Amino acid sequence: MNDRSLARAFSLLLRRDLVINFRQRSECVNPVLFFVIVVTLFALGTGADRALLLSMAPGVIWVSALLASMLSLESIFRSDFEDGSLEQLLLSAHPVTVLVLAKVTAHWLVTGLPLILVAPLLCILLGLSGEGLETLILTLLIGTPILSLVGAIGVALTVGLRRGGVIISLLVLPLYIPVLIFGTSAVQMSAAGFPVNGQLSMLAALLALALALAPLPTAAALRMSLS
Amino acid sequence: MLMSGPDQQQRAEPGLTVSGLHCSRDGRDLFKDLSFRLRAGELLVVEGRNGSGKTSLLRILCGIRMQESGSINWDDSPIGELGPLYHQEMAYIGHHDGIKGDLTVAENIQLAKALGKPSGTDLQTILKRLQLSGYNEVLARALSAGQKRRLALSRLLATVSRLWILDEPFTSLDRRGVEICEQLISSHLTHGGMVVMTSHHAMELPGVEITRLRLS
Amino acid sequence: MGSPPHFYRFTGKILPWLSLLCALLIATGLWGGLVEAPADYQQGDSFRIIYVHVPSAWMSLFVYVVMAVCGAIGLIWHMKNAEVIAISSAPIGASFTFLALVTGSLWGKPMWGSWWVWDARLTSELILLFLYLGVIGLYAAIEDKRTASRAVAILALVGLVNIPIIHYSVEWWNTLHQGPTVTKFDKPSIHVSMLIPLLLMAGGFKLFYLISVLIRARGELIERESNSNWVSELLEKR
Amino acid sequence: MKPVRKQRLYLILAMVVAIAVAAGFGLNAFNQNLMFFFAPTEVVAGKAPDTAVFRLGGMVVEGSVQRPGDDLLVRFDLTDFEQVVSVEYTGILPDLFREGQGIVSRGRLRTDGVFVAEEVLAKHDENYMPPEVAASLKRAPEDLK
Repeated sequence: MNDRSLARAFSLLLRRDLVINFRQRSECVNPVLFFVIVVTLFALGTGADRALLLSMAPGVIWVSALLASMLSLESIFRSDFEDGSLEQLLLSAHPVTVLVLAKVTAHWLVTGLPLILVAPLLCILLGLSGEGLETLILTLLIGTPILSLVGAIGVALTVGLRRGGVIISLLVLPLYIPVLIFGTSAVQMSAAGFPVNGQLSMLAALLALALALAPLPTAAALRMSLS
Repeated sequence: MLMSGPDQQQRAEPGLTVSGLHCSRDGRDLFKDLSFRLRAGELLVVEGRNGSGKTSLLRILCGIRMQESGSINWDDSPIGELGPLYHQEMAYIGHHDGIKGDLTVAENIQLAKALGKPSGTDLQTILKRLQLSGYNEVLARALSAGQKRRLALSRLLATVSRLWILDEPFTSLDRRGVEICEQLISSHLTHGGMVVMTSHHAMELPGVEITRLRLS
Repeated sequence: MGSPPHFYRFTGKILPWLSLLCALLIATGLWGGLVEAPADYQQGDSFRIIYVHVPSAWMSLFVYVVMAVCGAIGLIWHMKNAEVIAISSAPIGASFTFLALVTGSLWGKPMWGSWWVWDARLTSELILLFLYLGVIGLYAAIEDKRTASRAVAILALVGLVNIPIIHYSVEWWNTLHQGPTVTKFDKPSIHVSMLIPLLLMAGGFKLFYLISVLIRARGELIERESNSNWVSELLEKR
Repeated sequence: MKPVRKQRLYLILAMVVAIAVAAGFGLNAFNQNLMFFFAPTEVVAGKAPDTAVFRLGGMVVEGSVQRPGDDLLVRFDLTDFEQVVSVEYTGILPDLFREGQGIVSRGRLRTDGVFVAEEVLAKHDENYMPPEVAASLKRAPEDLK
């Protein structure tokens, strides 16, 4: 099994996952709808004080993105677990970590990317614009893949459970905290007109680290879940 | 279809060697001190009541499940160390078909090829042998249970694997389907392949010696 | 030590001695810390909460590392004792973390002027508590205990990245929390008369952890091995 | 080399590269301003926000604490031994607040450059010693290091 066939397996698995999501559609639409509704609820719940909304905007958008991403996590492995595709994945001729990476990439393209596309609209709703908006998009772009990568560990750990829904949030949310902290602080600082290289570097470091390391525990957890 | 002769002869003990296998579930022993060998051209049928650990044994042989103790060697190396090297020489059909309902028949087979070590057999030939010709573009979820099972069996033809591990392969197959499956198995064996399987179905494979392993 | 019955018998023998030693250490440590040690030049008597806060904060990290290492051993070599020690550590570690957070908060209110501040040290310690809770929750959620042990080990290993962050947070960032006192490489910045009771307490806490983890591990082991011969022999002897 | 071995090597290499990239970004991040609070030097240099709330940390300058009225208003100066920023605060101060003590305060800058604090937190150091020792150290401060 050479590297070409591994690259082929990666791209084919990625494409197949995208095709499946496209054929089901609700998988990618629901998280976005959830995201929009939660942000709207925050705006309604805190009243129409523009200054307050503006100061809360980074936090509200990031927390909503976090929750939306978490709710969609199960779809990475759940259906594969149920129809037996997951065991075939583990028994494939390729390293499981690479295949896991393909599945996580597909998940991010389907659930993370749409969030980033609608985020500008929500920013305008909350009164965030200019520098702050640009930084928010940038942080989401770096941050949401981390959510998918780290979240995959949580799903892999709980996919064998009949009711994994609540426990997965307990596992995954603490690990999301650093992303939330650096993401929101970058937006706040840049909205106040300051350089945010530090926060962005931190997020980038987290992303590189998650890319390198997260597939390992995910693969191990999948083996555990199937045993 | 199989690895050519000289390569195999260099190996001391080609095939699957299981020794002292012990498996327990929820503190109850399913089987203990299980040992057997499987060589080229041999068929092992695992028998036993429901819950006697047949599926567990097969999953241990795949390397999905962990045994309590004992070793499983493939060509003299433990399967845990071989990892993907073992998996590319092995095909597993479990209780679940492992096919995606939202992909077409052709897409499913293509994916199976990419995940394993692809065989030279082309799509049309595979479909013809499984009597699924004309179903290329049909979504797998529209197939009947028997057709889905046959699609799952396509994995055996789409990839090159010396060892087949089949858990109840005849489930939901009709008479014709069972015949197709039996043909697949006997042709695999005559080409020097190995098969471990469980079945409730009484097997009749002319010209094939069947080793039986009873779990109690 | 590798086999569960051995482990059970051996720990049964040493537990009373450990308990005695632990009680001795904590008693002298408390007496030294609360009575003997002088008041701090700045914080007066309020600093004495250090004798609970610092040992429990140390233990919160230590127990996590033990849990992750034992989990890894269980994951790789399938050693039952390691699996059992890993999971038995989780509730104890969570309690230490909780204690560190609560005593820190009680200390922070009079000294800093706030119960809670979102600085790097406090936040990362809170994440540690969440990680412990996640481990406990995950273990409870998975029915097969051996599988659950593997799951917990993976989670604990993932959470291990948090440990250096907690430890170095006060040096990496400008936090409200003060820097390390005793673990400095050159020399501890605490007066000897105050340091000795602190070390006694730290030793006492370590022993306390050892005792409670052994007791929990023995119980867990009996439960897991309830079908095996040595457990039924044990029951017959009673 | 066997293809599988080679593949494993590539994967490990990719991981090492990714971790190195992570370390690079991480180091870069630590060189930037990722702090819990700003120092007076940064405030004087205009690095702190003009309008937003931020935290200011520093040492209370000896002899700078004044209580102009009989209410809770306190004025004092904060320094990082390079620059000085004046702070105004109305409220109860923590026990540890005293001259020469490190504090962190949260608030915003007024147009005249005075920092109006909403909250004052005392930062105590990691040194613990009896009063007599502290007194003797004060007499001979060079012994401290």
